[in-house]
Amino acid sequence: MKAAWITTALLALHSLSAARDWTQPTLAERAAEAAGRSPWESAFWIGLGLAGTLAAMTLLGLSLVYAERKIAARFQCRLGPTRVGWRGTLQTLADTFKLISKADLVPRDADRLLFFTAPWLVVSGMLLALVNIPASPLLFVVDLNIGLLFISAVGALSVLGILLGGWASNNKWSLLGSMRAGAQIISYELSLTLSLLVIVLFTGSLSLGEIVQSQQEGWWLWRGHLPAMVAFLVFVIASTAELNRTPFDLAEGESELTAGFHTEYSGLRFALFYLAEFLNMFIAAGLAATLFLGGWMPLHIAGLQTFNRVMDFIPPLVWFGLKTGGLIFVFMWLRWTFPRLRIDQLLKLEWRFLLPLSMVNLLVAALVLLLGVYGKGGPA
Amino acid sequence: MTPKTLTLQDLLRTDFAPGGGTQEYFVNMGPQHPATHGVLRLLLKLDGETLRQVIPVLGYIHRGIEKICEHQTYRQIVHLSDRLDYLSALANNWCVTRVVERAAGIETNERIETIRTLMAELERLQSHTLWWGVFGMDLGAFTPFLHGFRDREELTQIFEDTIGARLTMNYIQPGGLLHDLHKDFAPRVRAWLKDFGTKVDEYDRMLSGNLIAQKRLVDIGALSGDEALGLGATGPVLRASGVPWDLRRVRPYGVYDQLDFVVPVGEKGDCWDRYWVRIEEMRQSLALCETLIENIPEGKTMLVKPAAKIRLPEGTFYEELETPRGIFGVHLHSRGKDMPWRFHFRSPNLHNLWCITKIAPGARVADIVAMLAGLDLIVPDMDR
Amino acid sequence: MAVGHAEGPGQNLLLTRLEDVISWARSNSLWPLTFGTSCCAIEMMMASGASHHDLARFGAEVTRPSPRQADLLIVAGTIVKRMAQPLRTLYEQMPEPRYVIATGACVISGGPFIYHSYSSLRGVDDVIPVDVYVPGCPPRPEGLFYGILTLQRMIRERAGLKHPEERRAPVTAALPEGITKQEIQAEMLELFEAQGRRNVHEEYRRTVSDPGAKGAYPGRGERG
Amino acid sequence: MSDWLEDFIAGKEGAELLADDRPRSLLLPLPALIGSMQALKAQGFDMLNDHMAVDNPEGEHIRLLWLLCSTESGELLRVCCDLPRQQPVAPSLNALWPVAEWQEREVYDLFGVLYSGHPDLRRLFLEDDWEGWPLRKDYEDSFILEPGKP
Repeated sequence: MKAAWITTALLALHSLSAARDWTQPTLAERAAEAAGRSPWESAFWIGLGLAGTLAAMTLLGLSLVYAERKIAARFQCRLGPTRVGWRGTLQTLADTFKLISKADLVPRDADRLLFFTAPWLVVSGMLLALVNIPASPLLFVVDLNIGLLFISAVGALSVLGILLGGWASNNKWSLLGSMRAGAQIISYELSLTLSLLVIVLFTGSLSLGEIVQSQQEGWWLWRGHLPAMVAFLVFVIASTAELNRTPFDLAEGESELTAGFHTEYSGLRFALFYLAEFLNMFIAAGLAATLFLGGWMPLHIAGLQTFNRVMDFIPPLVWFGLKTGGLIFVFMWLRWTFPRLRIDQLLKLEWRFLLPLSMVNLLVAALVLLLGVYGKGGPA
Repeated sequence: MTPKTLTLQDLLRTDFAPGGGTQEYFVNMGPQHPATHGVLRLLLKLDGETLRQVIPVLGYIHRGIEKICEHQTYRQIVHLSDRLDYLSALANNWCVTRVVERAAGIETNERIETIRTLMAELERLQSHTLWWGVFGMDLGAFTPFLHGFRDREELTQIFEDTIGARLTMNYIQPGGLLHDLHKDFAPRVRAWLKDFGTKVDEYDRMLSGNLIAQKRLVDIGALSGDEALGLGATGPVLRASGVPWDLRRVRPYGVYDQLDFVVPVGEKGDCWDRYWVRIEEMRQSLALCETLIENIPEGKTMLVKPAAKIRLPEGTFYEELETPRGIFGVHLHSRGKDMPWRFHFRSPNLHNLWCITKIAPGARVADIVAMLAGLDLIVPDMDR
Repeated sequence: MAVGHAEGPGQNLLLTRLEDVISWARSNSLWPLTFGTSCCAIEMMMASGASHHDLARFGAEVTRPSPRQADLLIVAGTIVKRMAQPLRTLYEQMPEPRYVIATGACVISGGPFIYHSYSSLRGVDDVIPVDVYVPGCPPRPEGLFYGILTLQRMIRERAGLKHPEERRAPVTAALPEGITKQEIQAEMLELFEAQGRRNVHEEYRRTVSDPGAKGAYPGRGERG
Repeated sequence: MSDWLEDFIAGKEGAELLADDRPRSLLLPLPALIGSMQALKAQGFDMLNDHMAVDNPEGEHIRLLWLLCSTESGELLRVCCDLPRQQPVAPSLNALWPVAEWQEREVYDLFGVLYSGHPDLRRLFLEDDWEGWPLRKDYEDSFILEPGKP
């Protein structure tokens, strides 16, 4: 009986992973295709995409916050939440319910319209970026041909939200925090985009689906030689800064600015900021995994046929999860290890070091591309 | 002509900053702010992120201890001294005890003095571990906070074995000690000291060697030796500025005259020097404790009847000693009763606080947090 | 928070369920404000911060520096006249439902500063309403835990949605429902494991297996 | 040890050595205060360790005490000065030791001693509108609770 279950499960897994023709249509394409035949079918696909994204957002938010608290606890020789649910798994759910059911406070002198808009702006930017991330060939809401450009564009919406929130709160600490966040995010956006451009150069496409497929023969991290590695490092540093996480968490800087730009936010709106922070981390990690680590592609090592077969058997979603999870762990590791930079040091790091580095790196990448020395060896 | 008195309102004037043309503004840091470790309130005059002026506003925990002391017997005052600088409660107890013992002419024996010295050194370690943890947290690294507290907790339990209290000790009393040592005291302290030796190195690996931490500390808030003396700074703050002024060495009390230790002295007096001096003091205290725990002589631990009323002769008496934060002094003005006429504490934290008004202008908002952490202030001790 | 009354079994089952869920959520997610004035604050930090006690187990380690995001105000340390106004402001800045735990003798009655002081308040309940009092000078971290567990139970037992302003007389808490002593002991062992404190761990195991052991942890032996 | 201090007060009218030793105490008349302090600082007393006041209602004066410390010789010296209780005005030592600014604010706050030449004479601990000087012996406040009295 047991054996039968295991075989069925393995077969099911295999059928998921056996979707090896990588031209699977995305949900958006299915909807467009269906639109000609029946509007209902089209609506079904659109609804599925929306519901899927929202569900993923909630689930990811809950589990990431839980993971962060547990991981932090382990770094600090503690246990973390243990009481609510099995080993504290329902802790974040309780937090969410509590935050939603808190009283709705708006400071008297706040700019009400902006105060209400800010958290939704942050979340909607994050949501728009999330639909682009290819989690597996089957779980792909939309594959825009300008996917990368779109993600960096809507990612910038969160800056606007933070600036508005800090301004609308009518609190000096909030304002200081949001101004810091503005200066920081706008600066680091430059080297972030430049490091993305390296991969765009290599693949010749802005579509995330195509970028994943271009890595069939090897992850860009290895195939791209030095420029890709440098770009990966710059990407990780710059996205930590974009995420406002330690060592770049100046916008919130608990010990300096009480709670930074969201000092005056409570209840649901604070929960949205909190959610956006964690989902942005997922997006950054997912993007890094997609661009540099082959997305949902399994790990292949040239010459080891049996090994590669076994790797093929693991479903793409698991691969994507593993890679993204690893990067998220790195982000959390950084957060619970490093002290915080000062604002002038932070800007110096970007303008005097990272920006020149990534510019030179882009030129080197172009050179590598011209000479055609990339594309061989390494794990794929 | 009577001198003019001011109120806080008179100071709240902003201006356009010279050169830049931007307007200055005031921000309240505290009384509820995570960086001020309690209820210290700093009024910051800022130009953008640059500090122009710092106005400390005290009194949010002014409990009038000096007034209360005038109505307490000398034994009761010991327990009030716990609640000043609660992280150096034993040192405060000891200082009050010393001034009462000298005024009453009580001589103590070698065992009492050795245990007092040992306890004071252990408490210095305990206080510095807490400082290190909070220091890390102020710089934005949360993990050191928990590691510091982890090591502190162990020592707290050792204290609790003997003293029966975790924080407000009330252990060193006029005439001796409240209790003798617990029978597990020596083995537990030995085990802890052995363990803690590796922990100090861990602290170094975790925070001292961190590039970001060094960038945040080196050359921030430099204070020269003369300035520090003029501002009344004592303890690690003064020693970081290059003045080797340590009462344990200059005017030894307890059994410090029989002990061999180095007084760490900084060079520039910046935040890094203050950090380094304290880390080095931990190592020195560790060595001192290792020596002391092996050399506790036999003898009685209480030389006067605990219930006896202490009546002091008329006069003004003063004693001071070196707590983890600097010189703690006690003025006692007696009129021959069993309660003092006037009792005054010289607070090390109050004097160290004024350094912030000197070193902060021109720095950034983030720097003031590093400076406050480097000065290691305990607010109830300032306000009394 | 005008939610209809749900009285008696069978009536408005959905709302009753919702109330249960929300009380469960509120009781399990008490985020304290980082607020402390003196000695009790250190013991509070020992409880919330120190890995040895780990307030995170109850989901209350998310200390928020901003009152807007906090649910629980732990008044730790003496409150003097000058601090009364800021404290009241802090309390009013917290969104409902908000809870207050008064720790230590000073905030309960004035403690050692009750007589002859011209500035110490004699009990913080002159300024803000208090839900749970935790005595001690300062109370041990375990005492604070007891206070928090008591508060959790109070939240679960009262109809918070119907009457958010209602304050009830304190109730006493034993072990939390559904949790046995063995589970707590196992958790403590795991905690020591996480700290890498073998000696303490072994000592504790000895105590657990043989409660009568001499010099049993933590420091409950007779004085020498 | 004792010689320099006796020489020091020899030329000053009204100055006397007090009986308290450890630290040795010196009583100076108000007019000679600033000059003597300047001389003492020049002699190596580079640290103003503490400043306090003692109320003396029977003598109708408030005694101010300064504690000086020399980091070279390690010597402590207490300097005292009596002020009338009704209108206590003392010169500020702010120019000699910057820390005096705040120590004097504390004494002003608790005893109501005014300092001439002080740049920022505000209350240190209590609110600006507090009435009375709490550490004076005749301070009365209905807020104060005493044991045995309701």
